[in-house]
Amino acid sequence: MLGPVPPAVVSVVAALALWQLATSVGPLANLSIPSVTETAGALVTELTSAQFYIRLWETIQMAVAGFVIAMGLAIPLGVLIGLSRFAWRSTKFTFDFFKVIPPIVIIPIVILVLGPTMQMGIFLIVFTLVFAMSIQTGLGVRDADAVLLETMRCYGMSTWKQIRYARLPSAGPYIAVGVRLSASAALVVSIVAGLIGGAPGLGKSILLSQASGDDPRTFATVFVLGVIGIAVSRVVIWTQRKAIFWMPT
Amino acid sequence: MIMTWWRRILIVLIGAWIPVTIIYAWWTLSAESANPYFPPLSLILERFTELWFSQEFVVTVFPSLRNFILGYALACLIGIVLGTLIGGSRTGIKYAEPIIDFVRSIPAVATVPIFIVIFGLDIAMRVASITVAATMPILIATIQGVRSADVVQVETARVFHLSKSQQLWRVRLPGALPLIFSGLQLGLQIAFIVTIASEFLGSGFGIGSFTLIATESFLILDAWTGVILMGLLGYLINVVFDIVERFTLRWYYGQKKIV
Amino acid sequence: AVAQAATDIKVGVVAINSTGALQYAIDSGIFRKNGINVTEVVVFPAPPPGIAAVASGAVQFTYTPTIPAVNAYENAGVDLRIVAPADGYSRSVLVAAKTDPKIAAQLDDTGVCASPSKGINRWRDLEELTVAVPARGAQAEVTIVAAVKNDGGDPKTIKWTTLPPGQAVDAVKSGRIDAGFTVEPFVTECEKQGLKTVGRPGVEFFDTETAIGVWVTTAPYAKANPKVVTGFQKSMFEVHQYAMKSKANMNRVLRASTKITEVSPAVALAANPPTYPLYVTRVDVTRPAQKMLDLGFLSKKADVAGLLQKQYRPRR
Amino acid sequence: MSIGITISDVSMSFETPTGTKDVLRNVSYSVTPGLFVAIVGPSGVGKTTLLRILTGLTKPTGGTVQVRGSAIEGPPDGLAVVLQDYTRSLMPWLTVEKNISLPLRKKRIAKSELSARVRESLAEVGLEGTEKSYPWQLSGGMQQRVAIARALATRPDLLIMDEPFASVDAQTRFDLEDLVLKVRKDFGITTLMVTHDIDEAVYLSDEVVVLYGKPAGVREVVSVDINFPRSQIETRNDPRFAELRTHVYSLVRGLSEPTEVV
Amino acid sequence: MSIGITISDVSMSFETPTGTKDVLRNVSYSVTPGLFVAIVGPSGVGKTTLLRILTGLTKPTGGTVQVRGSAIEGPPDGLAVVLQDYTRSLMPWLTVEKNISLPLRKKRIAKSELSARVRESLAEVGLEGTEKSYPWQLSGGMQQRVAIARALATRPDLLIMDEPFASVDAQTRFDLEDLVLKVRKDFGITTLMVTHDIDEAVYLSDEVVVLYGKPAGVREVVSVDINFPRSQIETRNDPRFAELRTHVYSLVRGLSEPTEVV
Ligand SMILES: Nc1ncnc2c1ncn2[C@@H]1O[C@H](COP(=O)(O)OP(=O)(O)OP(=O)(O)O)[C@@H](O)[C@H]1O
Ligand SMILES: Nc1ncnc2c1ncn2[C@@H]1O[C@H](COP(=O)(O)OP(=O)(O)OP(=O)(O)O)[C@@H](O)[C@H]1O
Ligand SMILES: [Mg+2]
Ligand SMILES: [Mg+2]
Repeated sequence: MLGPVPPAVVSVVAALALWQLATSVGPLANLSIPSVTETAGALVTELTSAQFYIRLWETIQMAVAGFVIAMGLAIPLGVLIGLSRFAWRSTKFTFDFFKVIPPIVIIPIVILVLGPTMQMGIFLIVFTLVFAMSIQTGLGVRDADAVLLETMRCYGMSTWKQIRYARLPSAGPYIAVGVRLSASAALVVSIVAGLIGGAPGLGKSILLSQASGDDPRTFATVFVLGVIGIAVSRVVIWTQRKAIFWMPT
Repeated sequence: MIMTWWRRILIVLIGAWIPVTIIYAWWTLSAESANPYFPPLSLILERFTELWFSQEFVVTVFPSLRNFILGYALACLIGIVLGTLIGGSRTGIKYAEPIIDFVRSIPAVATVPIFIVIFGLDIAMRVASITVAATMPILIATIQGVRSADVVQVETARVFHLSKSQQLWRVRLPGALPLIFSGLQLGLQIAFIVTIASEFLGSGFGIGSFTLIATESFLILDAWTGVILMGLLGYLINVVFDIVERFTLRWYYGQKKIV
Repeated sequence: AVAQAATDIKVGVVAINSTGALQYAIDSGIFRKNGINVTEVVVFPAPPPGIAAVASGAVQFTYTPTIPAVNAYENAGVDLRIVAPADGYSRSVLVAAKTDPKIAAQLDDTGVCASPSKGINRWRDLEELTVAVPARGAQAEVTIVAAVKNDGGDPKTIKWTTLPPGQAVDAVKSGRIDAGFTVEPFVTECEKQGLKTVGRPGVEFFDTETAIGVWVTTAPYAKANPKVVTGFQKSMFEVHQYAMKSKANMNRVLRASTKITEVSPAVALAANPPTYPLYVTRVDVTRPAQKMLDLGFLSKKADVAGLLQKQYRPRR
Repeated sequence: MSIGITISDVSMSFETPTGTKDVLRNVSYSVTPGLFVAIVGPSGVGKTTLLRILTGLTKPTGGTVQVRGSAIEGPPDGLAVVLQDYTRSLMPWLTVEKNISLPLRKKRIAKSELSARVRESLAEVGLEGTEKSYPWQLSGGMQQRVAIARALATRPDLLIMDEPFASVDAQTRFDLEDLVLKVRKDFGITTLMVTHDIDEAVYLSDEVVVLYGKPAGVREVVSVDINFPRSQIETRNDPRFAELRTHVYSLVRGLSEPTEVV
Repeated sequence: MSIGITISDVSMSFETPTGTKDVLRNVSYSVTPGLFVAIVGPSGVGKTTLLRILTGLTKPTGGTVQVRGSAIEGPPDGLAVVLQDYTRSLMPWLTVEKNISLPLRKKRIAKSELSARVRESLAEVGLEGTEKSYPWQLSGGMQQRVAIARALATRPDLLIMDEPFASVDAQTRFDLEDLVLKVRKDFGITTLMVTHDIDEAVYLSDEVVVLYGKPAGVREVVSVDINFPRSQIETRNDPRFAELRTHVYSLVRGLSEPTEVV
């Protein structure tokens, strides 16, 4: 017996069909944009090369390290600026200023200091994520239920306990949104670091395939990124469901 | 709360101490710099006044700002409307989420060729890429917010026979607004970044294009002024955003402060 | 050979097949023999980040065409030193190519692709049209401007836009731009798609220069590590000599290039083989600089003499 | 107009990590259209659970509920409710006025009539002049009264209230009780109300349903045979009233055995 | 041990879009240490606002509050509260047990003693066996009792409760009243409690503070001169009890003028 088809599969298949249609008869036909079948061929080639896995591993390392460092900085910082008006106001200008500076713009500067290395990629990821994520966490921390907080204050509970038992759980949905976006942003920035700054990883594959006009290979790599993106989101959502179990749905 | 004049000044002072410290440190550390990539801040500022306190400012900033506003406004609309619709239906979420996650994980550099083919190299392409990128955080925050609506509020709406769409637009959506605004804020950042990045391809207008050309022609001072201008613009855009947010969410802030 | 401790270096490149020489020198032990151990070849998408990397010491040598090197040296004051040639033209062929497009096609792997329906037949037809280059103010733009000017057109009226070479053909085909700068294999692709190659701007631009692409390092590094610089120069000299000696040698070098570019060997061998000069001469630097000044890409007269490091010449 | 409800053999249990928790077992009861029914029982017995089943918000794990003669599928038409968790049932982003008019929107009432009705129902619960306030600017009791005003403003056929007067003072409570009685008389609404105040239950209702036990069942349905209209002073001084309240009280405490009192 | 509170000339007003809303004006009153004080008044008069000022959560716009002889800066040590909005005062992500033990943690109580105390206080409010439940799995009245259990488990010096028995049935209410009296007797806690039930106010307290007016002031402080220990049956049958409750009731309604009843 066939089980029910998971919606994710249905959606992906539908999207692929649309793509194939667009590149065979639709608006993308007769251009260098490859079709699904061409891409699939290139994907098979990629998947059978050791190089691909080395780069994939580099990308994942870079993205994970950047993501973890960024979250490790941003969440405590976000709690701080969410708790203290002084901290919030102090950092407002600085954060708003830095968070809109695109990673691509500062790549030449970062290369200068860190070189075209994995560290550079990690730095770029941290730089891109940390400000926005701090603000996001701060907003979540402010969202804690006032009655709950007042109760805790009445019982003389320490600030730490208020954070641990009221602020963080309430910030849950905010952090979840931030984490989901950050996780895929980390992936994207790690690619950009390779594509523009010469950092290792799958970005280099895209750089090379673009330079040599190997579009199916470009798309195959992009496809892999998309699939990783789905996987990452699944993990984040799953974790979030476990963590926000009390929300009766 | 009535804002007395000294309170206002105090708030400005609090907001200023970190930037002032950074600028001071930068100024002193770079004063003697011989590194061509890190010129003295004094030179950068000199160049900044020269470049941007002129008509050049309008000519350069206007195209960027126009694209940004168009793209972001579209993203807000699409993100909130689509997010509410998707968030309001369990099956909607299941089918839409993989696609959203897939699209989000693709670097714009890879999708731009497709955009160029579809939209050309003019405003349409730029606005489209801004919209697509900035819609994602708004969409996700809206879905999350609409989905985690207060159970009692939704039940109230149900027993009073608000239609499904009323439940969605009048109860779930407003309740989700605080979270949606956080998504809008993230979207704002992304929209601005993509505004800049989209100028790296195509016609030589806008602040991103200016900065890129400067970098590629090794006009390092110009590039630095471009980066500073971006930051300042980003900040100003955020100020406007904050005002809108304060107004829309006054019930929320009132409730948080007082209860 | 005397066993000596090799110095570790990293080298920056862009993904073009002329970097095969570097890779071949690594693989065949030429570097090792000259006391150098290349630990990593870093691929940059364009010369400017490579120059930034060399300026910071993240890599010790990097590939760049002469034009960005002059830009960096003049505009930003990056204290670069051109140590060795990377690719270029043979002078006699260059002269022949000026009149014969067939020869030009074999010499120069860049081209400007345009739609024939737009009535673009020669350089000055580009006036007032939209033309794409990979980066503003860099090699492609400078050379196209020179070509248009030479042809009696006014390059100031051109509307520039930036697109990677790989996307220019599609953009021309779909009518989004009127013409675009591309490199092989897209020049071939351009013609395959029924589009027209207006010309080879490199051939137009360079007259007697023989080195177009060069290897650079920074002055402080060159000063502190004369032995390494000499070793590098010597290695490149040897591999260039080797590559130019025979077709078979060249093919070996091209095969090595696929390690960097990751294209299939068949594709690499099908392309026009690069020309590898042995030295960078003064005119290789001063002429482009002068033209850049004339065309308005530099604001003051360039003093580029200092840019050129003393070249390696084997003792007879 | 008014609605009859038939509850047949309704059971409800919750799955908890420590096992299944049976809350209601085989509850059967028929609500005659137009009657005022009070539901009483110890805290945690299952009153709210039963009400939620009647509003169609929760599906029982066993048994059926019929409203207007057909099985319940969701909140029946013409229903208005006051939930126990009243603070959370008001929308914090809407003013009091807008909160009350929210369920009225779809009824296609003219703008002027709408605001008149909002003002009127606010006045009935003693909250004149709070139209423009937000719920969180009001005291607990005031919020509860807004929830009551919202329910009444819809002119329901079926009114279900879960401890609607828990947070108001004695005087206001008396006023609200009389308001509910008046509304019920004027419009013939079927009314179900959970209350902890047994005097109140007897004072207001035609029948008092006593829930008791774990899992809970209907211990007894006490008919309140005191004539309408009732009055706070006279009715409460009626000896029959005293008799009934004593009886209900002992039922709730689980002291006396259910008996037919009629 | 027990705490005295001096309220001097406290005023409170809120800024609203429609203007300033004066809620309290010149409230002065001294709470003698160890006394049980009930605060009564019509819905929306300002009882919760006054309690919030006493807990140090809100700063009054005028006047001062002294606790243990020094001006209040925030919630005083040894305070325990049951807020009016009890559902929102429990942490939905913690079990009942954890909710109760959270404020105890810092008191360095041994693990075993801790869980014993949690179990004990749950038993006192009649919630044995709910340790592992989450608040949202409990009925309204049960949640309110969890909040009470949490307050009692801390063995406070000062207990402030805002309508703590609003959602429980009559029998449980009596039990809880007696529980509060017992705890107060055993530990000599100063207790302030807002209630709408005037019988309850009189039954429990040494003094009943009646708030009245817009803006509200202390209309009268009624001393309850009935001896402790009190009993649900005897005390409530005491003629003095009837006298007092009638007096307080008419004060709350704004009918009788304040008089010295002692
Ligand atoms: N944040 C606020 N903004 C404006 N007005 C407020 C605010 N909080 C309370 N009030 C007003 O203060 C008055 C007193 O409120 P409070 O909650 O103290 O009443 P209460 O006596 O506890 O009433 P109840 O018995 O109904 O709980 C009310 O009229 C209320 O509208
Ligand atoms: N979601 C749930 N999961 C597990 N148990 C639940 C859930 N909801 C309610 N219960 C249990 O069902 C029983 C009845 O709850 P209900 O709210 O109906 O009581 P109630 O009679 O309204 O009490 P109260 O007068 O205190 O409001 C309680 O024991 C409660 O613990
Ligand atoms: Mg209940
Ligand atoms: Mg109150």
